[in-house]
Amino acid sequence: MTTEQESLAPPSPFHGNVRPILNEVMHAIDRLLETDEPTTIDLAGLPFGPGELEHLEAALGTGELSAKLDALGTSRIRETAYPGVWWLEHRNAFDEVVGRYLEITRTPEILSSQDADIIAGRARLEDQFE
Amino acid sequence: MDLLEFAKGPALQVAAYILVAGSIWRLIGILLLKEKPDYSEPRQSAGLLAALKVIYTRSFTAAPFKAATLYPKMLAYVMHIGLFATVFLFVPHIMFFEGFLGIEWPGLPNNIIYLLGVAAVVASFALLVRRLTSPVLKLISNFDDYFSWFVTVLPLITGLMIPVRMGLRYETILAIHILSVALLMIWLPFGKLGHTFLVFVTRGTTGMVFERRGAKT
Amino acid sequence: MTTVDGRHELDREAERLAYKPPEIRHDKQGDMGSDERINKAMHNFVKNFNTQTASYLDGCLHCGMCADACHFHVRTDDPRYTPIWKIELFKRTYKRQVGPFAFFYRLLGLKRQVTIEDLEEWQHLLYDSCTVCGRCSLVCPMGIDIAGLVSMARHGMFKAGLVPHELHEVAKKAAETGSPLGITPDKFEDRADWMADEHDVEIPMDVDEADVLAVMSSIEIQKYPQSIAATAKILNAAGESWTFRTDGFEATNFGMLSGNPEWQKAASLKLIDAAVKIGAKTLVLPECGHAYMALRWMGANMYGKPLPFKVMHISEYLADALNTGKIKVKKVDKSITYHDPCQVSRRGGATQAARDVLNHLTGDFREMPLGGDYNWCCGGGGGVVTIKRADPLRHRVFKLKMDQVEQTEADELVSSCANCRQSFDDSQQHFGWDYTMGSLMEMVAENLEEDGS
Amino acid sequence: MKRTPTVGEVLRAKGVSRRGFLKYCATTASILALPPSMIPRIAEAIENARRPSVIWLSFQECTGCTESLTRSASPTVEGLIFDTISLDYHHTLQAAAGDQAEAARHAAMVENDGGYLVLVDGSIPTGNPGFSTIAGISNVDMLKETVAGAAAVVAIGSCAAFGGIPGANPNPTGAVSVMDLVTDKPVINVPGCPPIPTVMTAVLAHFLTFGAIPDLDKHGRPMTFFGTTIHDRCYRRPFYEQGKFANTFDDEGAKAGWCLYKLGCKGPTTYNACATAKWNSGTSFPIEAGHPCLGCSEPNFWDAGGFYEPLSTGNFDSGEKLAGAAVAGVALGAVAAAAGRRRQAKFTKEG
Repeated sequence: MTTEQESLAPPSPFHGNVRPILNEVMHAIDRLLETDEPTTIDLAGLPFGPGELEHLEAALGTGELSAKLDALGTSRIRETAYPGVWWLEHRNAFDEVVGRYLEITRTPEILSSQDADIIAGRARLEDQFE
Repeated sequence: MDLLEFAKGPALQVAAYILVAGSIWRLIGILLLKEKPDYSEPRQSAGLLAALKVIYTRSFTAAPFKAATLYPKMLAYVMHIGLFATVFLFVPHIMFFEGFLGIEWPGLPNNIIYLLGVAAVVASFALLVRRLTSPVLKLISNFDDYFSWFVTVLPLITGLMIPVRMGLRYETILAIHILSVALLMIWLPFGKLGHTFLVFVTRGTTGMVFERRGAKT
Repeated sequence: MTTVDGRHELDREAERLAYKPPEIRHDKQGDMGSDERINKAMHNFVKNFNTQTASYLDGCLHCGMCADACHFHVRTDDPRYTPIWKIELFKRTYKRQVGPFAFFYRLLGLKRQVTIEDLEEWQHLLYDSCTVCGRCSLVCPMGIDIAGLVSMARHGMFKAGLVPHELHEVAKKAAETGSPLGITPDKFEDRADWMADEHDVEIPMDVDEADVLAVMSSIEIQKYPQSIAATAKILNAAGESWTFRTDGFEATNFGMLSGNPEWQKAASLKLIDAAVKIGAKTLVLPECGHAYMALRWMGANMYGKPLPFKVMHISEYLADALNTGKIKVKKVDKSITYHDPCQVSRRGGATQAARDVLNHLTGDFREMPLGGDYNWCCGGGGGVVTIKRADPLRHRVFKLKMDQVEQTEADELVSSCANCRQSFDDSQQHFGWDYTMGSLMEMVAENLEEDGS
Repeated sequence: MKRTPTVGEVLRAKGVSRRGFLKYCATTASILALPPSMIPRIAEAIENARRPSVIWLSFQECTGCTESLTRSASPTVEGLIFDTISLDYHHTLQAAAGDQAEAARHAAMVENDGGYLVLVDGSIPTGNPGFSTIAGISNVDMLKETVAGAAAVVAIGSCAAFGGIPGANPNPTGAVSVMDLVTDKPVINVPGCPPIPTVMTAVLAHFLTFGAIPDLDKHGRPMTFFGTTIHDRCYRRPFYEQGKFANTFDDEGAKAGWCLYKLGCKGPTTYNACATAKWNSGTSFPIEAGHPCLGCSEPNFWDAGGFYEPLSTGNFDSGEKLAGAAVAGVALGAVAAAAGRRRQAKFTKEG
């Protein structure tokens, strides 16, 4: 089924919804450079046909940095071949994808350590001295 | 019953009855009037073939009149071709016809239909402007002309609103579209839109009478 | 029927043969009240509605394109001259009285009753500004024969006593004396004798049995009497067994033009009876357009059965005689253009005949732009030429014709219709125009090769 | 009345980090179809929200809705929402039975009077109260009693929202929907057969996050999920516009994944989020699997024409009535012509 459909899909990376999304990414990069404003695109809200998401992922490629987050299931945060364009994929404990985002930013917020966690961590560290 | 069900069901059905009954009523009402025989010696035989010939040839303007009638004729062509295409070559419409005719035929891509539909609407408005501004048309026009224009353009516009939506819900606008078509079907037999079928009678008659004389048709 | 009588005398000075302009116009005949006139008009409109007319009257789209074909509208831009508007009252009566939805039209009052003011206004539209030339019938995208409807609408106008003064007088005289110009059988015989002497040609009159019955129009007898001689020359040269008849010589049909079916029928039957009486195989109509429509296409229907003889327009006869070699003509060394009489060419179907004749006569036949079936009318057909008050309009319309003729730059202008010819003569005088309308038949007669047969 | 812990407290107690919480908020925003820029507000709201009490009533239903909701095994992010609500009564899921179960329901009603949510799946028979009872109480009575002190009612699934299969023609039990019976409380309809699990949880998340019911359409459905049609968001839409249609289920068009309009797809008139939210953990949705949309989230979808009839098919009777109309036309025409002729004859006589 899938192989059949893939063979029918046009080879262009600009297939279906991929083209307008890449266009939006380009505009988001401009915004980031000009006004420092980050953009998040929620891929869950977009209608994808079979194989289109894979086309998008392939079209964006893989960049220098990737990270894995373990909180309520794993999350993968990966810079694409286009610096400043990040691919975020949240999974639940059952390893099902619960969210996919494209973030156009210098560093995705979720990579930063959060104050609440820092404070909790420091408390744990302090406990070590007792 | 919601509006769409009403439109697709009783409204369309009653409209179809009126369309069929009204059209036949008008045709029979004309055809059963007295018919006087023509005893003159024909110059040439002219039967059904002559009728068919003129039904075809009058679709085109004779060369001497082309310049004078170019503008309204072009608009009329665009309007009629647009109407024909939107009614009979739009795939959902073909599905509709197939629903009760049992046969289907190839359609055109929707984008082309939309284009032709928009062109038909534009042409219709241009024709209306002409009717409202030309001294000749202002004089000879009556309620029928304006109402027939309205009921013809309405389904075109409501149909074109379906892909655009204009803030209305699909089934609402679809229902309005179908109701506007029902209105067209109800009015068609009675006003000048009857030319849909009368054109064959008038052109055919002239074809037979004048071909018989060997005169210009 | 009429309140005017005996005040009409021939205007022998005018370029067209007609009566002198009436001092007081009587464009209403009879002493009917308005309601009676309305009823008469309506009743006699209604008689005409049959399947053909009904489909026409039901089929109009109000597209207005007929206006672009009508010389009266083209030259004046007056929207009232839109052909379909001219039959508005006729159409309205149809919808109210006979159409498939007449019941509702009456019940709901959808079509206004015709008023006397309407009828008076439409007299101008149905008579003064329509020559029944049928150009509009060719442009109509629905194929409606508007000109035919105008002729029928005139029936109602006539019965309502609403015919323009002069046209009514002419028609009445035709009904009473057998000729619109009051030419009695004796007078016709006199003029034929005169022409026989003048042109040294044998003119058979009142022969009991003949193959061909030739007839004339009063316009020719009175104004172009040489036509009588020309007709005789040609028929003699062709070796026909032929005759004129004093009991059936008048080809014009003013009953038809004015809108009185009874008079139309009487005039046609006179010719038919004469032809039947002598056992004619062919009736040759003179150079007259409406005579062709009246007898060739409507005669049998007046007779109530097919005619036992052929009806030919003189141009058709000439074409046939020349093509078969019955007669021969010398070529004239002149360029010639031809004005098509509407009722013979466009509406009669004999367009080609005149061209055949002209190609025998000259090597330089010049078709007018829009010549043939789309020809502009002379402006005087359908009885219009008789109506004095229509003169300014008719002259205005004639401009189109002048342009058309002038563009050919031909040496000679001919036609095959005496009515067109007098209309041309009159307009020529009005404008001081160079072209004089000639007769196709006379041109053939003048150039016959005597020993060629 | 004991103080219920806030959601933030619950999550922290479970050892969820702030990063995890942000991830949870991002997912909630995604579920609610809110823009990512709303995440900080959501985070703040959820942090301080208190667990609402939820009573789930099941009437004439097939348990498909519950199956759909529980399809995603716990602990999932959606599952967390159920950790953050207090599901006090659900006779399929709860351990208690009989009197104990009913006692739990009454306790929750008393304790959270005016503040609890009632979720209903299944339609309610009105023909005879004996058609469906729980613990000897008829469905109508239980609904009325339970709803009396509720903040809002959520009708889960097409049966509860619109009557569904039990309410389809000929409707032997006289089944009606929740909104037919509950007129004095806000009713949120989450139709579908079954509804999309994330949509169900999103409605709860919205209530939880904003303490109010979401914007509803004319059928009482949250606009966020039922605001656009399947057709509007369908990845096969371009084929519709190009006029490329599957004519049968096994032709080339079907294999190429062309539009299913001709095979009866109700996508254009169906408002639901299937095309984007998708099913089975985002795997696909019916059209992606090659089957036309049945329109299950629309009122009376069982009775709204055949599943495989194209949408634009008119609901015509047989041709017999049309033939009758034609005969009537002939008769009317003949009468009209006869009347016309009679008038002509009369006028001819009168001259």
